[in-house]
Amino acid sequence: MTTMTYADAAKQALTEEMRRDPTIWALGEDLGRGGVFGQYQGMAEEFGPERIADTPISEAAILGAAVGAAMSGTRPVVEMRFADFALCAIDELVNQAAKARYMFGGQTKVPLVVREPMGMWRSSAAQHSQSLESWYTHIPGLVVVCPSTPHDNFGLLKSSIRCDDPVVYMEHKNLWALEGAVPDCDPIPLGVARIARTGQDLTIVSWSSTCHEAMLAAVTLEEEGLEAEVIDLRTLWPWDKRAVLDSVEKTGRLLIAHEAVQVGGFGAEVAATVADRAFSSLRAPIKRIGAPRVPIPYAPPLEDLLRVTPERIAAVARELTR
Amino acid sequence: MTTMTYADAAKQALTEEMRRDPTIWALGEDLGRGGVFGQYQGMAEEFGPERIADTPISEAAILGAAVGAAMSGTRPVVEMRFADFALCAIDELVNQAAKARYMFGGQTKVPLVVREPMGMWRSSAAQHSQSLESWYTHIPGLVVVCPSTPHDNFGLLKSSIRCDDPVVYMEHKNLWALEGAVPDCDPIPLGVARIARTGQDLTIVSWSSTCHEAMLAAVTLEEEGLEAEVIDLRTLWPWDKRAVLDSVEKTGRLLIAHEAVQVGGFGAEVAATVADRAFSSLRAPIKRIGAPRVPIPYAPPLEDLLRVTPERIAAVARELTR
Amino acid sequence: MVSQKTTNVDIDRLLKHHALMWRIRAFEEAALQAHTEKLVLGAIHPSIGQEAIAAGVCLNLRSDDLLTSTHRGHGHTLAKGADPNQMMRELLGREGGNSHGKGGSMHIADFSVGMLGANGVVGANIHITAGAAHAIKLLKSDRIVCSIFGDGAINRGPFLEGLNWAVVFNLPALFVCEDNGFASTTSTSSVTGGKGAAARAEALGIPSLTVDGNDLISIDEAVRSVISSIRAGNGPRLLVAKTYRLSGHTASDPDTYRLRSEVEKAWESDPITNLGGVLRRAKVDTVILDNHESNARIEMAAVFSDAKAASWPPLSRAFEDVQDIGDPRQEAF
Amino acid sequence: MVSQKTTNVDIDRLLKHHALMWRIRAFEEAALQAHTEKLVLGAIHPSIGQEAIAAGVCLNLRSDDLLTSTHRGHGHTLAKGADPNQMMRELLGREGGNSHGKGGSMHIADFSVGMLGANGVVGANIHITAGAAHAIKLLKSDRIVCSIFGDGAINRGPFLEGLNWAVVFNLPALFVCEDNGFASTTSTSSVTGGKGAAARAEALGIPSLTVDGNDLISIDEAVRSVISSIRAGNGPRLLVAKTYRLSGHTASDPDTYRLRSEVEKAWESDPITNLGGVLRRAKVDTVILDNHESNARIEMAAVFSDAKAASWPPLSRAFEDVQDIGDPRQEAF
Ligand SMILES: Cc1ncc(C[n+]2csc(CCOP(=O)(O)OP(=O)(O)O)c2C)c(N)n1
Ligand SMILES: Cc1ncc(C[n+]2csc(CCOP(=O)(O)OP(=O)(O)O)c2C)c(N)n1
Ligand SMILES: [Mg+2]
Ligand SMILES: [Mg+2]
Repeated sequence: MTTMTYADAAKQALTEEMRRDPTIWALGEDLGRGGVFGQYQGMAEEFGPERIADTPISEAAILGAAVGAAMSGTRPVVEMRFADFALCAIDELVNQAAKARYMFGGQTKVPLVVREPMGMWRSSAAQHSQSLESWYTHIPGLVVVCPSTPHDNFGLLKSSIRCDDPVVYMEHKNLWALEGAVPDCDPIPLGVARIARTGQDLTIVSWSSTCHEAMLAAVTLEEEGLEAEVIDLRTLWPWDKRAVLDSVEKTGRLLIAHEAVQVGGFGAEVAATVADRAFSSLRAPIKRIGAPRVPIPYAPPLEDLLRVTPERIAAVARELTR
Repeated sequence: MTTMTYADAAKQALTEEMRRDPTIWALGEDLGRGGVFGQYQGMAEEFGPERIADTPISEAAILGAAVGAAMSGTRPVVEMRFADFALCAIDELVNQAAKARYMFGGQTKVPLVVREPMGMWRSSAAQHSQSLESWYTHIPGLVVVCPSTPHDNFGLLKSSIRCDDPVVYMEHKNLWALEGAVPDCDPIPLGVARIARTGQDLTIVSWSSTCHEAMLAAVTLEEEGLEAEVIDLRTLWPWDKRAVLDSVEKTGRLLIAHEAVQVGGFGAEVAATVADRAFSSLRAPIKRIGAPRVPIPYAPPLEDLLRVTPERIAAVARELTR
Repeated sequence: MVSQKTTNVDIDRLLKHHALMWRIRAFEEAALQAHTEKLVLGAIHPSIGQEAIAAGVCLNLRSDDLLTSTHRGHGHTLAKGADPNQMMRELLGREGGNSHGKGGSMHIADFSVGMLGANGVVGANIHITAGAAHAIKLLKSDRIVCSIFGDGAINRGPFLEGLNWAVVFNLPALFVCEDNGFASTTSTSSVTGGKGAAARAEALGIPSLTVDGNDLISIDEAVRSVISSIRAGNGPRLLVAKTYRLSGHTASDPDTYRLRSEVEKAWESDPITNLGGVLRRAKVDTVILDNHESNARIEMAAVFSDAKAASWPPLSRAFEDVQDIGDPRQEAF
Repeated sequence: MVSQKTTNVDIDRLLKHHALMWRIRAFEEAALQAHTEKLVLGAIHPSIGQEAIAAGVCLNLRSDDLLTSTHRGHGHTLAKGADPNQMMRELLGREGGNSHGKGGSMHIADFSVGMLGANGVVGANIHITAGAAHAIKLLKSDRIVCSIFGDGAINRGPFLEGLNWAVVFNLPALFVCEDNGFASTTSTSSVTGGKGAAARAEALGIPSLTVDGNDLISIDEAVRSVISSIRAGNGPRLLVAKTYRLSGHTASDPDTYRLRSEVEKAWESDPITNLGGVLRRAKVDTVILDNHESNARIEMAAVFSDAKAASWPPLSRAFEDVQDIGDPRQEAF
């Protein structure tokens, strides 16, 4: 058990995995000098430039080459720098990585991890702030992971690296410096939610950075006598339907909070699933809180307006339980 | 009023608009010889190679150039050939076209139409069959249109061309040859659903090709004494919430059917919205029918297994109304 | 453009090529027939007229070398050693196909012979090639990876990004551009700036060689020398093979964008006829050459019958091989 | 590498350049100061050391010519004629910024002077340039479009696709590569195959010219001649300007990947000092030159104060200018 940052937890996980398995390698821009967020700091010194590979600014080639390398006996960990830049490599991710195993009838697998740092990060504006996790949940073949704590970033990255499927691994940029306990633990299984807090009165489902807002909201609500159950999905595909359905069967009320644009966000999938499978347990409308359908603005006050805050979550929770 | 195919209706609309406004031009691969589905047949003869422009196989440049051209006094109509190939141009569509107006504080607009022929088309396999309309609904700045009839393909394409926003215009490949009446009509407004059939017992929401399956299901259900209201959304952003909510308030039952993968599909957004805003009217769980989370296989019997058929729709409708 | 260099060539080697080219031709004809009979409903892109490239390139690859291809990949796959029975079953979407009928023509692949797949996205195989070569280098193997693509593909980003990648990491990759002058209905010269693939590759630091793609002997020699350089660790190479697509772009292409006279003229440089002529002039018994043709046709007729008779894949196949975690057999929705 | 060519040059013209370069320098320093004071919280990419390119290129553009830029776009925007007050307000996210504070540094744009935007995606402006030039051609205007990008951008697909596009359609486009040797912390020579931008453009059929990017006189001359060719309808051109980024990649870059001595040495070729030297040798009164510096600093100090004092954009701005159809002011969810 050690305390470390979210960034270091990932570095620790990757380092341990690379020591264990010589076929694992990381590739991306500026990794040799530690990566833009320092997530690879010192790794080139330990593993050398072949396994911590500096690439040209060629997102499409980075991801496309990773597909070929994953089909040929290695396990690439791809760094996309900002999730937004992965949009330069969508054919490679969606038409190639995700489909190769199926199109080729199981003749190959594509064991790669694509790290896509996501989300708002002060004044990064429209092309450096997006949360597009719901896109990947829609693509057969992809696994989608959104860790919210240092512990999860350690354990889920390990599982993602060991997974034989292409995994879209989305770390939230605002969490890099978050400190937390990381027990000496086994990999954390993909697809299992974390019940961050139990409660009887309503269920709040969230993931990534927004979990922390949900937890803050839950504290406020508790002071008002409302017990919220907070579920951190951690993995969006596969997602832990059982945990959510069980919770809603208990509380009868569901609120889903995420940073991404609400329209077409993964909250819709959670809501739709519950509106089908736990309909009879529902005692109130299902509520979602996400960003308005607006690109992320640069100016801090405008940016803040789009955020999902503990206050917004608590307000909707109150409405739900009224 | 004339009878024409879905493909010809679009050609007619584009032709009329190009005659009206000399700043409109179309660009894409093989357009000079009519386009791969014949949707541009004869147009190069009328408008010349400058306005029906043959391009290199450079999807990213096609879309990216259209952004620059749209910001500089012309109205490009971009042909992507297959929606799947637009995945080679996602940065251009999502980071550039959709965001330019906002990032630049309204200094510019990006009036372009991206035609993305979508959906299953016999044995086209995983890279030529996708329905990714839900992705675009999640992106602020984009308008998303999915016409299902020749009439709509005529009127909605006209409106899309006249629209000052980037429009993702998704024609279904299986509908090219569909014939139907096209009245001499004004453009059809974007964002207004078509009530394809009225009914009291349940609401079926759909769009694109699947509307036709829904209508067939409704005929079967009628024979069994069930009156389904079938709503063709036509535009997915903005979508006609009022039409759907009104219908569900009347019927109390909602089924959403679409060809796309169900997980993360736009059906989830419709379901989630109704589970919030029409909760008290609901008399049954909300049901969705979409494709399983599986790439599209090539072999006909496997491909058929993934389809949303009238039988599947009718079966779920029966279940809902039991 | 027929090669006259018959000195120093190994007749047995040429016979092998000749037989293989006929097998590819006969396979493509059977595939076209399957399309006519509506046994293949999706797109088929025949490589008729381009067989010398498939043969000349792939017969120089070791069986553990790797290969990626395009939409027009039947010939390459067969030449790399795939079983035509499995291939034809794949084209017909049947059980016993390389990919259980789940990929079809545009995704033909046989990993057991190092054929990592055709691709439905023009140019996408270039990156995959770079990555496979990267893996090979990391694993310190002496294999090489070959990527075949068309002249239309050189206008997509991967041509720059993937070739640059191969140079930067000094990878064992052989890039082959099948320059047939067309991309679907469009003459590539009308949409290609500069002098084409070779000049672009040179500018990226990749030595390149242009050969007559209808002259098996030239290709064979060029590929052999280029591969030995690549295998020696000298980094990537590009080969541009000038050729002509004698069939339509797809099986259903009315081919109205080319003059009939142009196509007829091109038949005079049919690569199989070319090589046959060389062999005849080298006094090879005509019966042997004719047998190549007839054996190939017999073989592929049997292949076609076998595929026709094969059953559909069981429906459960639809849900297999998607992924391990989040497997649709557990949760499809 | 200081140009000695002072004959035939128009001193007034050089003075204009000199003043502009100082204004850019002073603007960048104010922007860095704003970052230090935490008035700018996002990334800032200063162009210190590269001012000769901005000036030499943009002063040769007509005010109705168009320009696109990269993440490092302040200098280009200012040189194209944008108002520094509006720009600084934009950097500080204030009302009165060019984009009402919604874009910030990486999206700096002033359409009123033909500056169509910086871009947060490396290379993305190349396609936009090709398209703007395409529109200009369709509209039969005699304007031209200039695209400035870095040496890192030439490894992305748009360099190939966009430049090829410009050749194929014979467009009035000037591509300018600011070759400062680095892409963030990475030396571009380590990730670039072949001889770089000029060779690649030539291979695509675009004549190119390489100049010392720290020598304003060379750039000015090169750009002038190249633009007249482009405006005459001769198609696109590439200019490669060799330079050095004297500041860090961003305002918060510790810049540990370059030797201090290397950076210090590079300061000796500071383009402003270079041009100042030329002018001094041409007997221009030193006071005039010094005034350029002090005036620029005074101007930008005022610009900075103005921006600091400016109010935030009203919150309603967040919902404006997204789209007409499906406007979030009507439906945001
Ligand atoms: C990215 C992409 N764009 C367009 C297509 C449609 N398409 C399939 S084959 C083809 C022509 C390819 O030409 P070339 O690369 O020369 O290969 P050839 O067909 O001549 O063998 C096109 C445009 C595609 N498959 N992928
Ligand atoms: C597609 C993409 N990949 C990565 C980045 C991150 N990034 C921002 S600037 C930069 C370096 C660019 O180098 P260069 O093009 O030489 O321009 P310079 O910074 O030297 O002016 C990188 C990698 C990005 N913005 N876009
Ligand atoms: Mg070709
Ligand atoms: Mg640079």
